[in-house]
Amino acid sequence: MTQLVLQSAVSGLLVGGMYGLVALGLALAFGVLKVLNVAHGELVMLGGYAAFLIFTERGIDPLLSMPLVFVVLAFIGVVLYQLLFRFVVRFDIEKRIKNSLLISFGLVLILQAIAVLLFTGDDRSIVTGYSSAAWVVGMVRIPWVRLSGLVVAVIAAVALEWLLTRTTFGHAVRGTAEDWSLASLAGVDVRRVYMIAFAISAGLAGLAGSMVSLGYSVNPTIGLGWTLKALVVIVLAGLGSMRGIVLAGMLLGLIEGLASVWVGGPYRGVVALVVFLVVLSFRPQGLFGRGGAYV
Amino acid sequence: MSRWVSTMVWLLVLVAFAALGSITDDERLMTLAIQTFIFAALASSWNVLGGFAGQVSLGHAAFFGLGALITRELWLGEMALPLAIVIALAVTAAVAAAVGLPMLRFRGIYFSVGTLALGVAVWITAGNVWPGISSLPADALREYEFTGPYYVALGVVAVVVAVSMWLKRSKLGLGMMAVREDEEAASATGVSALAYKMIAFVISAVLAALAGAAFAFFSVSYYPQFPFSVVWTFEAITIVFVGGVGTIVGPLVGSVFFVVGRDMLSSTFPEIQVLTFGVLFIVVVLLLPGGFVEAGQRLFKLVSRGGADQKAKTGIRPGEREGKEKT
Amino acid sequence: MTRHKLWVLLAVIALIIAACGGNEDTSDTTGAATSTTEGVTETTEGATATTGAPMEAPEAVYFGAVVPQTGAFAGGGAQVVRGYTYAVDAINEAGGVYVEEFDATLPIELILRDDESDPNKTTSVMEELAGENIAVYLGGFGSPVHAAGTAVAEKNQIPYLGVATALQALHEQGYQYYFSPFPKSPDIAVSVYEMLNGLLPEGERPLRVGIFQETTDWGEELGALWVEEAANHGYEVVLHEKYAPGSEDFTDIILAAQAADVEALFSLPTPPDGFNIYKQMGELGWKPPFSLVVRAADVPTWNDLGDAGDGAMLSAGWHWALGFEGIDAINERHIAEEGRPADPIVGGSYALVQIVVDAIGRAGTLDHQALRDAIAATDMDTVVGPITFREDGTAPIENPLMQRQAGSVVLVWPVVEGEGAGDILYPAN
Amino acid sequence: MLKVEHLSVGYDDLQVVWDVSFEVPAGALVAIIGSNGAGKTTTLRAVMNLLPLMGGAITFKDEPIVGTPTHQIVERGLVMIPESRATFASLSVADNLHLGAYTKWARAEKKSAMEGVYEIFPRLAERRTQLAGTLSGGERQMLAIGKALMARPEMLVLDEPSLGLAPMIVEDTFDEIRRIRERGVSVLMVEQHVEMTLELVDYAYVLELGQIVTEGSSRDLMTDSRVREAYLSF
Repeated sequence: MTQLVLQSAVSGLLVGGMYGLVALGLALAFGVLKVLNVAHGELVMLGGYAAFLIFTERGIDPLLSMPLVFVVLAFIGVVLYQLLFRFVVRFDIEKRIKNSLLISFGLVLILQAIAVLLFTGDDRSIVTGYSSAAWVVGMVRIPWVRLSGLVVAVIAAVALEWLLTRTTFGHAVRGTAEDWSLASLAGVDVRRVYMIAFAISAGLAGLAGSMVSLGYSVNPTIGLGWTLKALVVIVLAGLGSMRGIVLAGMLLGLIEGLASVWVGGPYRGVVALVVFLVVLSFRPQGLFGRGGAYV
Repeated sequence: MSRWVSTMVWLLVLVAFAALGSITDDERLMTLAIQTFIFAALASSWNVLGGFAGQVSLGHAAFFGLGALITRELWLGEMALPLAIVIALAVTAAVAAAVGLPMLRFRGIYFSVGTLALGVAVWITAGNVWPGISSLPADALREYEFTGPYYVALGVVAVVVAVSMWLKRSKLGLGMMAVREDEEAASATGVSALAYKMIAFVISAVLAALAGAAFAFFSVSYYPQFPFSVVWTFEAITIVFVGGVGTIVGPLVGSVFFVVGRDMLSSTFPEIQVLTFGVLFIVVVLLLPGGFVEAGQRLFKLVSRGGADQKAKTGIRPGEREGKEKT
Repeated sequence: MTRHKLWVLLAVIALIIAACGGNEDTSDTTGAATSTTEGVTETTEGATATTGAPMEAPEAVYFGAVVPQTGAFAGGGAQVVRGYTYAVDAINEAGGVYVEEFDATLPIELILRDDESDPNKTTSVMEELAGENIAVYLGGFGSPVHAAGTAVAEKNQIPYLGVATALQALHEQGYQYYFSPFPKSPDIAVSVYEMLNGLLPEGERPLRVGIFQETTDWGEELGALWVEEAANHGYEVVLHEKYAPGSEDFTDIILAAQAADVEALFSLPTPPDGFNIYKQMGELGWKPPFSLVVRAADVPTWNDLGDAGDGAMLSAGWHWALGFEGIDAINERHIAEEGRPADPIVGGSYALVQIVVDAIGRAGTLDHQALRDAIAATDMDTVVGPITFREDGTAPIENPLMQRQAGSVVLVWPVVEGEGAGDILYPAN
Repeated sequence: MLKVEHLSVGYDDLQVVWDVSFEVPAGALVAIIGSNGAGKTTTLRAVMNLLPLMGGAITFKDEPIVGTPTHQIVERGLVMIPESRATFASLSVADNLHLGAYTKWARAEKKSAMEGVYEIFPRLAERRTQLAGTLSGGERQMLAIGKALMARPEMLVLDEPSLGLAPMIVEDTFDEIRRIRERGVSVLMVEQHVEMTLELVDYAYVLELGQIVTEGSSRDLMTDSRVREAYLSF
């Protein structure tokens, strides 16, 4: 029994790392542009297909092709920003959330339809030499493919943190996130910051996509599932804050893992959501956030 | 004078649709009409909470599903439809009151994500508890008639619109709009924000359950989990914002655009129907941030400015706005 | 304010009437005015739209096929479409089908619609097709879409033939218009034990059975039958785990199976769950010696799993190695177009078209009621073997079992000589 | 340096500023005085292109800047300190200053500019790593001015620098503005403290209900009867 509990907990943390990685991009887009991109899961899906194609056509392992996938998705992010979100950021904050919700809902339909036209509806997954390799620590097996998801998440979070705190561009991004008009008065080209931030957000979705196609599977309809998890994670971590996202993701994964042991498989999702609501009611600004309950 | 005229207009429309119900028995048209009514009722019910009281709920489908589930189970269990609907509404009201209190402690985006989490949890539970398909019995299927569901759906949308209109003009509605505009200011002037939000939450839930009941009576066969799906909430919100949030007519116009538009698209380009609908939808949102109603008003203002002399004849003040555009 | 409301509402009415004008031509309604009663009426009597029987022949016989081409069942749906297309092309090349009523040989035309693997889309698309003057409905892939479709077919009283669906419950609703010459849950449950007892000697059988049951109607039906038949064939169910379709992590049930030392694991996952379960099994380093993965393993992309998925048994209802008449032609075209012998579901869907064409020949008319009776009286040889229908629309048919061996699908049960058949790969781990 | 002619500005269909013209010669210290709601802030936001114009022309160093993106205006050396929330609360004092020197022109001498600011405002040096949100009102004003100086402006625009500050701190702030002007930076200041402002500036315009009612050198305005009644206590 203890092996089951330990293994479920570890597996929960690993999948939680993935939730964190997906949520990282969403948090950046929401934190900086105040845009809620419900189609973020679809960007993860496209990243998964990109990694899959690079693997099958060129034989490059997804862990190595990640930089390329990041660039490809970042480019898609720039295109989407110029076509759609450029207009949304002209509104004031409240209207931005409403309109970005609507527009990204339309985007979900479009990206899914394009994915079906390009890749058909089948499930695809990357199976590598080390797919079933795992570390055995005591009674617990830690599969490499799932561990790599967590490792990539942590590295991405640290890199983002370094970018935001140590570089001038990072200051501009954080300044824009807090008050875009003040940032423009400091000489920051807010439009460019928005575009680059959105591109990075899409790139992070690409990284998550690579890990999803390595550790799980990809088909045109997986987007919304990942978006919902990411949404829960960013609120759990405290809206607007770009710190503690991966930790909050791991916590959600841990709760789901343990829930599946005691409450049983069919309700693992439900328990995690209920626990999330309980946490939210005690700490409305989230675990790490500072902002007030009302954004 | 203008309230009497508008009530007459609404009755005229109701009678027109009632007559339409018996003239034609082209099944596809009846199906489209019924779907439009159900979406109009669902969108209007969301509008009560989202449009009037300004609380954007992403878990609205839970009440739509609940209304459908209870009505269907009781009605297929040989209970008379009206009784089944009344019980469904009562249970939904109780559940909404119980759930509303903790949920409404959250504000803004936290309320939205909180209700989303609740909606998904209810959706998963419904799928686990009622896995089997719910189909009408074989003989009832063979004698299936569209007129029954048509009138029920029409009745439902009429009730929902009537309640919305009554609410919007009542003191209760005023309190809700005060909360929407500025919650702190409203509670500062003695308006108990939580009370108004609770009332809006429960009324919105009960009206959604009513729309669910119409869906349960109309549908030939579906999985009970389906009406709980988050897609219904997204579509309802889409209809309200495309039509015009906070207005009475907005959700109605929005549902016609949504149902009729999607149907025409699926028959003209079936393969890329989802793609074209996504693109069309984004274009509408970008070009008409205030929705059709506001666009109509703006268009109307242009026309009326041209026809200033019109005013004398009709005695109706052109260019009066139907309430500001809201979040 | 009122005037502007008037504007908008007139637009609403205009739109409704425009929509009504849009599709007036499709069905000629001999509408009788139903009694107009105000308010809520239970059901009002009224003539349903009966299409008369005009003497001049239509250009073609239309088959309405509602098949998942997107979404979770798209993989299986593609095989169904291929089966229909091959059959329709073959018949049209041979001249088409003779319909005595019009004294003419008409080509068959397949009206294909995608229901996106969503049962609720299936119902709305089938309602649309009802107005397209189709002779029969042809089913898609998977039980949920059929469960929704049967009720619509019954309502519109148009014969509906199902393929790649084993849900027995659909045949216990008293439906007169639903026929499915495809193995059902009872056939699947029995055949797997008969195969194990038939192929493996006494002492070497995987007696410890584990079941991964998804919380769906078919999951419950087949899960219960597997438990019931285990006792009848001398097997012991040591694990019976339930899970909700669509979850990301299956560690808990995999470890429970390992802990219970399961030797034969039965599952019927909705894609992509099957894929994820066996992938995570590979990661956790455990694989049962015998795996029956109903539905999920039918699609070629299962091979992406490599050895984690190798050895999985399929219960896809057909295999080209069965050698029935007509299979060679299918295989020839399939190898030419797809580069591999016929996929398992292609045979089942091909047979549906054969049955309908035969019934039209015997009925001599396209009238739905007559066609239904003709289908019920079917007694013919098809690419899936001899087919007759029971009262409830099911067909007595043996459930063949195949196994994924090194990427290809090998027929293991019933034992048949010749190409494509072979011995069971046991133990698979 | 900065020339504004026939400026009209408003929000949607509500016009606030009607046909305002004023000028800030190079090296001058000019003020626009007026009571609350006179349209002072709206005018400044229009100059910095944070608000769309309804009409009028604006030139800075003889080049038109209407429609130029705000960050390019700053790049050209015209820097504004907004009325309230003039600092980034979520960033540390040091990061605020870093962000102040974001333009290429300013980034070249960021190091020396930083030391200069710390010299002028030693308190900021002490609180270097603290979040700006935790500073007192006065300290935040110092940081706002310091941040603006980091941009090495040729002209500084201040929107009610005295707002919400204790009188003693207002005097320090005004002294600092005088020192900035002495270093050759032209200054345009918008204020409600008419008396103190007139003592500080060379030339001033009086704005009422979105229109310039009178203008003149600070000495003339001090003696102008109307100004005395409306704004001065004696």
